[in-house]
Amino acid sequence: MTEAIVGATAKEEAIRQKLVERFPFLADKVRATRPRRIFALVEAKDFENVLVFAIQELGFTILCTITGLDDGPTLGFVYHITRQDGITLNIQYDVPKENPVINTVTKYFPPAEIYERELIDLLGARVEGLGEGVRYPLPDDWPAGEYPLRKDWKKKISDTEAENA
Amino acid sequence: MRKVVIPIGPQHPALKEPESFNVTLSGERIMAFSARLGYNHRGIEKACEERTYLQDVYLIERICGICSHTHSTCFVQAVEEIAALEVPRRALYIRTVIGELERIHSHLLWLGVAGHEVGFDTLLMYTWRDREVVMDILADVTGNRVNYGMNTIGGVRRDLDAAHIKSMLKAVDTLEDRTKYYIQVAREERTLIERLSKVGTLTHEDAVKLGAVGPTARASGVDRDTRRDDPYAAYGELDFKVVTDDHNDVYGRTLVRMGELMESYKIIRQAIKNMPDGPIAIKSPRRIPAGEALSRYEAPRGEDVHYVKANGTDRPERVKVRAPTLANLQTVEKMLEDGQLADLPIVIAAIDPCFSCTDRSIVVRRSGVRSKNMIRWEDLRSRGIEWYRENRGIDFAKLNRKLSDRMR
Amino acid sequence: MIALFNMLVFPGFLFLAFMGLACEYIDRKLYARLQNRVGPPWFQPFADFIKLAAKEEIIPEEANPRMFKAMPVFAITATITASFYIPMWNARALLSFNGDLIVTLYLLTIPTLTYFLGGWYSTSLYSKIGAVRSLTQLFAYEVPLLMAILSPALIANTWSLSEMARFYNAHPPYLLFNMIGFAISIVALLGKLEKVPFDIPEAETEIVAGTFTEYSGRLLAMFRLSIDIEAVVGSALLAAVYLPFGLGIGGAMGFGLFMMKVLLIISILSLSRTIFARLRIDQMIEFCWKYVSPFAFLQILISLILKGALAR
Amino acid sequence: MKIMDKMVNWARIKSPWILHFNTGACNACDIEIVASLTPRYDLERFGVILKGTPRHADVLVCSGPVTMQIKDRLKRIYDQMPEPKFVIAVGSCACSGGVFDGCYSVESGIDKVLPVSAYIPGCPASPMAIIDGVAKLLASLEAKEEGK
Repeated sequence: MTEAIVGATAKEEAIRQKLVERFPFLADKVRATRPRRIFALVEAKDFENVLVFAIQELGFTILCTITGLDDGPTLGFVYHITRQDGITLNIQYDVPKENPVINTVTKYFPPAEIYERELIDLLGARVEGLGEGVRYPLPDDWPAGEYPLRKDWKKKISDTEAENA
Repeated sequence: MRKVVIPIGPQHPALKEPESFNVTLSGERIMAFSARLGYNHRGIEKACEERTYLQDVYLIERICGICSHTHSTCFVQAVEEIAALEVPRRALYIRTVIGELERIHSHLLWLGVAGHEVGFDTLLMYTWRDREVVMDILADVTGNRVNYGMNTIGGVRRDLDAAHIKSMLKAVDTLEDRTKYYIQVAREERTLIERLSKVGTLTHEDAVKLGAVGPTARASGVDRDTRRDDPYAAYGELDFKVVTDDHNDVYGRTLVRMGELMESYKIIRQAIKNMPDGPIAIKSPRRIPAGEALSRYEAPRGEDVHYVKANGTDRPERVKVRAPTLANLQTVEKMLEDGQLADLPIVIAAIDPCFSCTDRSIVVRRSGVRSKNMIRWEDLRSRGIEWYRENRGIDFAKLNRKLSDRMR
Repeated sequence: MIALFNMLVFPGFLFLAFMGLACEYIDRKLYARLQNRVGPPWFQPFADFIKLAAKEEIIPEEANPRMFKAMPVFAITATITASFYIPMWNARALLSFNGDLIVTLYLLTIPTLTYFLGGWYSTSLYSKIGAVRSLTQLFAYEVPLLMAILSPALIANTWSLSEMARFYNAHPPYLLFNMIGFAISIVALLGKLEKVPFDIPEAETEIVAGTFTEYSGRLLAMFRLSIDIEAVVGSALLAAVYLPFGLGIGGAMGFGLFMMKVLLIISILSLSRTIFARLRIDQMIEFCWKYVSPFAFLQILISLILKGALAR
Repeated sequence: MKIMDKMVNWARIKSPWILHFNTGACNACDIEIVASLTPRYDLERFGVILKGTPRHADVLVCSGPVTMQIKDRLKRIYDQMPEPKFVIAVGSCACSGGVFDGCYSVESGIDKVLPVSAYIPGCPASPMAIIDGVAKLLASLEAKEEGK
């Protein structure tokens, strides 16, 4: 992308201004790396109103996906939301690994349910407000308490070998 | 009417891939529908964290057989963005051409499978015969019919010489009038129209609310196409029309996909005509500086999203892949409301599901010595039979005895 | 003795079985060529039949073994007995009495009932749905078929196939009035043999293999053979009712002419298999009651008017 | 009864009906299997038909490393097939787990779960390779028959 080197264009700056003006504590936390990409790091407690602000005022109505990160002591959750003209806002917040509780965003984005189920299965996050549902993507007979995406999780030998070892 | 629960899949002639749906029927009407995925769960994301970036390109290409160039381009774009590499424009153009060729072969494949789902096997045979034309071009340009291995971090691994371009243009011409013939068939063949229209309807609001992407959304009037909204590779400098339709049903999706085929031919001709000269790749550092990037690509099925986080070493910290089918799958439940059992295969096929993309997620290399020991066949069978007795209450033991005494 | 020979060998079981398999080969080869594929070699249906006969057959646990095994046998016997009443190449059929037309049509519907019972007794979900579908389809195409075949009988005012054939052989111009009936019975034959536009009971992509899901080995071989023979007998019936010219010639010429007629009808069936998509069950019933039945009434009307004109 | 055996064996070789089962593959091999049934390669020349139900099939064509979840289904499908049955593993994933070898959720290869009669390598195995594999399986049947 040739423009990647040039850096953010005017539109991204405008959004950055609006965000910082609305949430002063975000001043140094929002950066537009390249055209149509804005990354923001927020506290877990402010995440909800930043998200609502982004959806209502800034028009980020489409959820691409939710990424779960394992940064050692904390679990990071990045919400990628975008809008019609292609600008994508990625809001990340961290949650201590001991009690990784996040609340669901299915109110704003109905399709978020399956992404959140994936976080539950693979990162061990506990999502408040998400009802019962089909397990995704691990098999049913997967031992509980095993979260493969965690850095410290190493694979034990597969159960068929375990039987015969 | 007594309700009947029909298990469809994971092995079913209509679904080329393993996923299992439980459909509650009363008579022929579909009452409830629940999908159970994860059968294709090989776990690629965590495997990526075990491998270097270059090995990852090889692995990510095998996420899905039909859209392998999609995933590898998406991943490579994200890594180039983090490392701030200046990719030569000729490489961008070559990526665009290969991407469009893949879209052509994927849409032709889908058209055939849709015909097969509806019992119109002649369409399958004709479209797949014409698809061989594209596969030959891809084979002699990239060396392999599928999983082309064209992309590397910082550019492309093979160049297009004059012979390739000539044969490509000839192929595009023959394919163009074949597609015109299929558009005419789709417009005139009464039974095909009968089976496709007013089936799996998805209104505009539902498409937006449920986050449908790609042709499934565009057939319900949602005017979103990542190639135009968030241009990557060489799409910024090419002009093409985004095909939308307002039939809101499977017939609309067929027309959208065929319209996109015609657009792809236009894009390929433009890209070849003003393809700049110059190098096709630049040297990329082994260690990618710390950073994160999100790259979006318009796969034949919809918008494919890759998120890569680098930590300065030669292995990615995190790779997240969101395949288009995961987004479209949420809409299937809405489409099947008071549909008929006979429509189920065509509605599922209409979103052109690719479950190999959807289940890629997490795996870790096996620790300890790699022990290769064969499991005796009888233990496997008896273990399977036990599992089925308690879980499903089906006793295969009697069947076993019948089989074993017949074998004696 | 001669009757036994006729029954078992010549126009009976063996001949029909071979002709059924040959017609299946022609059907599959034409279907493949129309899709410009190479298509199977000539001995394919025979190889399929022998292989299936030698395969082990599994009877599902809950299925009632006696009925499960009996269904294919009923299907084959019904179709073969139906063939004794049809005047194939010499003017008189093997057995003929006044009213054998009704018996033939009745015998040709028994296989559909055996598919239903076979599917119902194999207690698998898919075959139950397939069985119910084949019954609903039966009601849709059976009425037009009966009307279409009875109208020529009205003109010839006899209920026996052989007399009808002789009547039309005597004065061929009346044949032209039956052409609508011919078209309707082709459509109905498609439904009866479950060929593509109406192969809803064993829709491969929806309900795996419909009624035949649980069948394997010898039973499946017999069921497939019964479908092939039904195709031959059905087209022979149509040939006898609608194209009875040149019936009297007998000998090699007559046999050749009969083969020509059957091949013509078989190729029409496989042509329709290529160009149509499979209809849904409700669309199929709607099509049959909205378009096919009114034409059948029209055909009966025409033959009544003609009978009136003829009587004077 | 020698002739009967010879005829039955000839029939078995001339009409192998296949049942396709994707055990967690990236569906490149599945597309190539279906592609080998279409006009350009046309497996029907050898009498091969794609069948939907295990009851009708002789040859189980599997593609993909067997994932944990699908392992039981694979065994169940194999159990449901009537007796003279064979298994063909298509693609390097099915032969040895391929690029996913050694992953916890993957059994790395069909032969860990079922006795496999023919392996077709390739990622994906091209239609020509698949046809060659089927032909070799049929030839091996003939040889085994003469050998007996």
